[in-house]
Amino acid sequence: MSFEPRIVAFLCNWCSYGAADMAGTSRIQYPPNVRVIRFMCSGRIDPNFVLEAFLRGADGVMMTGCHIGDCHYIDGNYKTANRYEFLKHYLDILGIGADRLQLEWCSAAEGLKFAQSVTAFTERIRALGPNPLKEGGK
Amino acid sequence: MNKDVRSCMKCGSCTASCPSGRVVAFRTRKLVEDRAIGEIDYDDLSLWYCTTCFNCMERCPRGIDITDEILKIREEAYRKGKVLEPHRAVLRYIYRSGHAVPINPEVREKRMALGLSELPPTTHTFEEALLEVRRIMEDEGIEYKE
Amino acid sequence: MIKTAAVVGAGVSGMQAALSLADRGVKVFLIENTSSIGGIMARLDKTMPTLDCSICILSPFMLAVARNPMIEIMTLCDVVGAIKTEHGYNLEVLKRPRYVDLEKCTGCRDCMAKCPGKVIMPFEENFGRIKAIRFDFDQAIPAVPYIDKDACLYFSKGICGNCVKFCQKGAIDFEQQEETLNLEVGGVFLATGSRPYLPFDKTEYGYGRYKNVITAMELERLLSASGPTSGHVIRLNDKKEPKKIAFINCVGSRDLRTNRGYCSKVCCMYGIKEALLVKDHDPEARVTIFYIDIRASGKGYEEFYQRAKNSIRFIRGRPGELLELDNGDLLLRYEDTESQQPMEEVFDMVVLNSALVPSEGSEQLAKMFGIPLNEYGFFDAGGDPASPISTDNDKVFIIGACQGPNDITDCVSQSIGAVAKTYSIYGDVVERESKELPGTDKENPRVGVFVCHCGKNIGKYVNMDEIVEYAKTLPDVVYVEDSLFTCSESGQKSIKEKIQELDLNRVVVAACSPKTHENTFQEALVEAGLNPYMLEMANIRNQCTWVHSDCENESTEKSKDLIRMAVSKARLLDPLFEREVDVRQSCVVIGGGVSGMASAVELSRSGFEVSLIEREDHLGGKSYVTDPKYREIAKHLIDSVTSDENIRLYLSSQIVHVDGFVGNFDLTLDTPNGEVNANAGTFIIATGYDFADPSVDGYVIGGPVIAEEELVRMMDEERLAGKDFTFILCAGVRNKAHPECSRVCCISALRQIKRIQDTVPDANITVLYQDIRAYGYYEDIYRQVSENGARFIRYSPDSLPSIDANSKSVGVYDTTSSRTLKIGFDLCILERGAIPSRGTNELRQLFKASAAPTGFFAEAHLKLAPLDTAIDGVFIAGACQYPKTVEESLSQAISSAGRAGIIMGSGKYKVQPTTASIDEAKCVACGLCEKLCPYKALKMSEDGKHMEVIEVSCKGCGTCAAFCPSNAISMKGFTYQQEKEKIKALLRGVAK
Amino acid sequence: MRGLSTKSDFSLFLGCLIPNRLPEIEKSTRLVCERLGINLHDMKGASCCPAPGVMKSFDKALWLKIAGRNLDIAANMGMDIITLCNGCYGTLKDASMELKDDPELQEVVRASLSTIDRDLGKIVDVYHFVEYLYFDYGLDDLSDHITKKLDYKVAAHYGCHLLKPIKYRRTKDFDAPTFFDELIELTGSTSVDYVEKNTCCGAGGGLRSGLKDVALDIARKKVASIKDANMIVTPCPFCHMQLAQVSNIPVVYYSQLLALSMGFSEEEVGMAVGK
Ligand SMILES: Cc1cc2nc3c(=O)[nH]c(=O)nc-3n(C[C@H](O)[C@H](O)[C@H](O)COP(=O)(O)OP(=O)(O)OC[C@H]3O[C@@H](n4cnc5c(N)ncnc54)[C@H](O)[C@@H]3O)c2cc1C
Ligand SMILES: Cc1cc2nc3c(=O)[nH]c(=O)nc-3n(C[C@H](O)[C@H](O)[C@H](O)COP(=O)(O)OP(=O)(O)OC[C@H]3O[C@@H](n4cnc5c(N)ncnc54)[C@H](O)[C@@H]3O)c2cc1C
Ligand code: SF4
Ligand code: SF4
Ligand code: SF4
Ligand code: SF4
Ligand code: SF4
Ligand code: SF4
Ligand code: SF4
Ligand code: SF4
Repeated sequence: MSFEPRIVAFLCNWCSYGAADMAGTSRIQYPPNVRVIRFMCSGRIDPNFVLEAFLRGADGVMMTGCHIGDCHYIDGNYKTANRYEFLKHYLDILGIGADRLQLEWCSAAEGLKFAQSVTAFTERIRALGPNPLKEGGK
Repeated sequence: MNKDVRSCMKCGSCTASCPSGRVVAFRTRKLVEDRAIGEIDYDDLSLWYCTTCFNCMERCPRGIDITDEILKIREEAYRKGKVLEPHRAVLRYIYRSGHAVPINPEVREKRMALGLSELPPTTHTFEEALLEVRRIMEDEGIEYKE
Repeated sequence: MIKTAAVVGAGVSGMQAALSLADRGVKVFLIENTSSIGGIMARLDKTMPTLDCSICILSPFMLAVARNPMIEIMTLCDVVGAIKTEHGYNLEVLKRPRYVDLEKCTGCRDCMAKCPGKVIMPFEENFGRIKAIRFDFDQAIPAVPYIDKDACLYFSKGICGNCVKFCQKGAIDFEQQEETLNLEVGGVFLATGSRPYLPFDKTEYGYGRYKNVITAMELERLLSASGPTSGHVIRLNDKKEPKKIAFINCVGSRDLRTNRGYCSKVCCMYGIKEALLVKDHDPEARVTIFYIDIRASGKGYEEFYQRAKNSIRFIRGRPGELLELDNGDLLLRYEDTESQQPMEEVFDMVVLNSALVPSEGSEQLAKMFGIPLNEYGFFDAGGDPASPISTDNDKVFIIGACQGPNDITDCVSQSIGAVAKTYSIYGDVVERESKELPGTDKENPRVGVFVCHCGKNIGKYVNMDEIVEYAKTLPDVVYVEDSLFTCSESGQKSIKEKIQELDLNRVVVAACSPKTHENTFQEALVEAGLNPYMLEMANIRNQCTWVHSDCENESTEKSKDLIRMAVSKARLLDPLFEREVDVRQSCVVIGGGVSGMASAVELSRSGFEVSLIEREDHLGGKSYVTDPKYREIAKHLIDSVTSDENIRLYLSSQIVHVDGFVGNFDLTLDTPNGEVNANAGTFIIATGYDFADPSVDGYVIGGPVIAEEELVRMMDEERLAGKDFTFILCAGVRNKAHPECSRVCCISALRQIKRIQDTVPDANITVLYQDIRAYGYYEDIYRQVSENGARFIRYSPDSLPSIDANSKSVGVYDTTSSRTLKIGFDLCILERGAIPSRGTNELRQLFKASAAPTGFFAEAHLKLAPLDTAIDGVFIAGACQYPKTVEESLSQAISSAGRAGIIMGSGKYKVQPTTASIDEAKCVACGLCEKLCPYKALKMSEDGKHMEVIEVSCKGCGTCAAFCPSNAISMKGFTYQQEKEKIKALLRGVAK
Repeated sequence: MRGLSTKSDFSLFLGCLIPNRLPEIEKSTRLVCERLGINLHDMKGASCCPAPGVMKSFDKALWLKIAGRNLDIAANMGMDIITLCNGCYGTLKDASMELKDDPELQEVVRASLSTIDRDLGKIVDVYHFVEYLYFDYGLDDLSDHITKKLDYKVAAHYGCHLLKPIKYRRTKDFDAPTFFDELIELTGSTSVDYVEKNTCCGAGGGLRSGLKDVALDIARKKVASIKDANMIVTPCPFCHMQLAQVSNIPVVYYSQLLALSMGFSEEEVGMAVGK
């Protein structure tokens, strides 16, 4: 069987979850590999959640939020952006690879952008192959 | 309804409804527009392509009595002496006989074969009636004595 | 003073008005003459321009009405008499029998299954027959069928009685009689809407004669999953899917031959919407729309139209006639006005975008309440743009589409405004007691899972049985149910019953988005005695079936995963409790144009303190560019504002800082006298628009080339000279830089043209346009000025007119005659479009409010919350949302004042309970979180040993929790444990 | 349906084409009217209506005056007019209505008629024969006279001026009228549908007289859409001639069809002669 990546996406309630809903209302198709977990703000994305996902075998993780300047909570997404840099670094150290983490800004009107990002990311992970931790775990 | 031709909104219902436009390059809407901007070409044969079916007029959403307007344009053309020869001939027939289509020997026979009078009880039968018709036409300034 | 109101007509307008009145503590009788509330919107498939599922967004709304204790729904009722009293009205209401007992019936439909009586369905008449005992549509409320006496065999022949036999609840009651009820009400709100016209008298299109000619309303029903064909578009004669479909615009509108000179305003757009939906159902289908002007007359509509051009063929030409061919195909005759050729083309199906006409009974109501009807038979508000819903009768208001065709957005914002106008009738707001939220047993989770088919939206794309069976295997799940529409009254009823019957204490709804439906289901939980936060939703529609419609297996697997995740979190849910904060009774209005001033005056009249902030040194905004009539209104408003003690005016001032939250905002103003600090309970933003720059289209203002305001000034000052005037529309907009339509400039141009024609009798006026967007009654002005001789020339955006100011002429390619014309002028008037007011972006960021792609302020929901921003307590009014006429601006301004008034009037605002909380034992008092919190919602305890949360300030973003090094912060509703459990559930079995 | 009218005496306006080209129409109409108890009285000295397509196009005043003269003949007889031709109907009906609506026009016409010692009299009503049969005589009364059920398949052609302008016509639905079909079906025949049923024959407006080829092209397009019919039935001699010229199946005037169903022979109604 071909490799079907498992992707976890953390979405903020206001913009990116809206975008994902919008992709739905616009019936924009994207690969079914992603599973969404909703938070109120991208600032809530605890690094532990990201690591937890990778440790449990996720092949890729997406973090998404409102565009910079549009955060519903003023600047939560700046913090997310900082954390993203830190996490990428950390994932490289762990041998998981920074490429498996992706940060995207999507406004609630950007259903198409959301779908395109998911599609592109899924393809990227497909190309990268399974999470090395999972392989090692076997 | 008789709204001014200038109220045309160029919707095209008239041209779309026209039986003539389907067989010749006659465009009702163009005639309306030309009329609205006062640029009628009286030499253009288009004037005479209308069958007066009234479709355009009954359908114009802006309430323009298009067919009536076309008749007015024709009248103007006629006043300018621009008229088709066969139409002039019809006038001549009416002047001469009171009928646009006068009787001929063949039909006289047919009438009799059917048991009808040889001539219909019209201007064909009554000479003074024909004179009345001529008088009316002459009063209008039309004489087709030849 | 009688604190009761009658709202007549229960469409979206009537429902919104009823809810707003109820919010103010007024008891409402919602009188509807059909068997269900909902109106037209309940019968639509999707709504433009967002393509939201109409019933999905309306359903929660209908339920809110049904659930509101202050609203009494009276279906199958007609107002038959009205006597004006000192306090309002005594109404006589005739209640027709339903023949089914509202209390006993469970809506199970057993009766319907066995009913042999059949009848043709209105709107669905071409598509089969329906039962004598029935619902008018699936999501009807009350969710109780009614018996159509004319079709019922018991009533006509005295036989049958199947329904009685099969109803297990004994709910059928043939003995019900007509009743006359008397109501004493303080005010009457007419919201009787409009009716889609059945175009039998447009005989050239053969409606009623040709099988495959249907109206847009009928197509809407065909497209709808709950319609007569379950969402299949088919032809009546052979049940085949039509592959080639034509839509004809303006059927019965803009048509003096049917005595309807007005434009129905919504049909251009609903036509495009339906065309896109047809393409969505069948990408092979080829769709053509025949139009005269595309009237994209609402927010986002122009963009919607432009997008549609990619897949829909648009032909400018109103077809002349349709002929039916032997196989049911239709020969359409039209002129393509852009090539001037008469054409014939065969289509499989033709859809008539027919007019909206006055509801039946309007005349009687008008007579009863002494309200004039306009020449087309709609209620006439009397033309005072300052109070667009008021009538001469101070106890009667008219709202929504009963004034004339309107889209949902406009209907809703008008209906909200109804409340603002009622202070004279009802006085101050009554405080409603807030309900205690029930608590819930934290131990022993018992989870109920409710999986929704959403008609076919979910059900068609997954293996529902497999999902249901799977859900049963999840831990602590004691009950699983699937239903066609979980949010329908019957769906919710079932949730409530099961909670009580099976003692459920956690509920998972696998359906659509929590963003739209969480509230709905939370309320169902509360009614069943459960804490509302014991709900978790799995979004298997928007984020699964809708986006993976071509892979049933994967969608099914994903749905199972999403449900497993939801159940895992649900098991750990805690009950949460709402709190209330006090609200300051003051509002800050930003922008002193007509909108801002109208809001301010309205609020002041209702007894609130208002601060009005204007960055210029004078009030009035753009009203100077418009008609004298509107300037009068502006002048009047300026007088009211400046003489009103309740209104504090800050001219030449701007907001530089905003802090706080609904009920308690703090702000800093930059004024000529230095910085001023103030506070407010609510905000209304009314900052208007700016003019687009016409030079992007190559037009240069100068010499004989002027902008419209200069023309207005010239006319005011009586120095208009010359005879030849050329108007160029869409200057600076509807181009790459600003693709949107400014919506008001066509109308404005028409008004100015009329004024010129009235004053310069021999004026030659030429108008260069793309589409004339004279929607609604503005079509009358369009017709008048063209009949008076204004010449309209349609140019293409691909070939803009070129102005030669020196020779005073403009060259233009006329698309409807394929001629290039050169037109001389004395004055060339540029109709500049509107773009967002400068500074909009900064203001937006100050409030953290979001923008539409065009840069105008975005509303919380385009259809149902058009006046709200995403920020609690901050509202928008007027042209800062999108270009509006003065009338529309005023209408919205009054409505926004109403919205703000509701919050302030009750003096209390509910705070969402999903805040941070701190485990004092774990906190090491590092202080990191305090620095990070954007709302300053954390402070160190007195003893300096741990952090504390200021709950009213906390917005629940969770930033602090994500950073706390000792995991001491827990987010209510999104705890670490809950989310981690979700991740675990998601990846269960993956690592191994 | 019972008829509205108790009138049974009419002045018969023959026009030009019927007496001078298609006398079989005159003959058959006289036959059926006699049987139906409709007394037709000759309008002695009547002229061309005058031809609307030509005269109305050029000189509306003259058109009205000559029409006014014809109306006066009927007024002197004290009887409303029945016409057998859509063109005559178009002229006399529209002229009478316009004159009734407009006193000034009346004056102009009266002044002109005074030079030939005529007036306008009391302006009479104008009926088309088939319209009279349907709306006034009534299908029920008419059916009492039908003795022979025909079973032709008929392509009905109404013609434009029987239906339009609608402000002067009794049926407002000019796109899908049914009265003529009902009259046809009364004879036992079936009125078959065809795509261009409601399309103009192309003859009117002087097009046939002026630009015959174009006119015939329009007629061809129309006739080509007729399938499954063994005759075309018309209420107008002008459409009649036009269609006959391009049709492979016989074109019959309504009176002829009606006469056959009343038991008259083909010879009597001139169908043999017409062939
Ligand atoms: C085919 C179609 C598609 C549309 N699509 C869209 C769209 O996509 N987006 C959009 O924004 N708008 C759309 N519209 C317009 C939209 O439907 C209306 O703007 C909106 O529904 C009007 O709401 P309303 O409450 O004012 O009136 P209605 O929905 O008409 O409600 C009026 C209610 O009053 C009741 N009533 C009438 N008379 C009486 C009486 N005498 N006594 C008691 N009750 C009475 C009626 O039964 C009805 O329930 C569409 C309209 C049509 C026809
Ligand atoms: C070309 C054109 C012609 C028009 N003609 C007509 C017409 O004929 N009929 C008609 O009905 N409507 C017409 N309109 C629309 C009409 O002008 C508007 O509906 C109306 O002016 C909108 O009022 P408003 O109060 O929302 O906005 P505005 O009138 O724009 O007022 C906004 C106010 O807010 C102030 N402001 C902006 N930003 C800030 C800030 N940050 N802080 C403080 N103050 C701020 C501005 O200075 C201004 O005073 C036309 C519009 C256009 C574009
Ligand atoms: S139908 Fe009327 S409005 Fe339309 S193009 Fe023709 S004349 Fe103009
Ligand atoms: S009346 Fe003349 S122009 Fe109008 S549709 Fe008929 S033929 Fe064409
Ligand atoms: S009694 Fe009437 S409503 Fe009941 S089942 Fe029979 S037909 Fe239907
Ligand atoms: S122009 Fe007006 S009436 Fe015509 S379809 Fe568009 S909205 Fe409807
Ligand atoms: S998914 Fe279910 S709950 Fe959601 S809108 Fe559709 S029917 Fe209602
Ligand atoms: S002039 Fe204004 S309202 Fe008219 S189409 Fe152009 S942008 Fe839209
Ligand atoms: S959740 Fe956000 S708003 Fe609340 S205290 Fe934490 S950081 Fe501040
Ligand atoms: S970050 Fe955590 S440990 Fe530090 S003060 Fe805040 S709650 Fe306490």
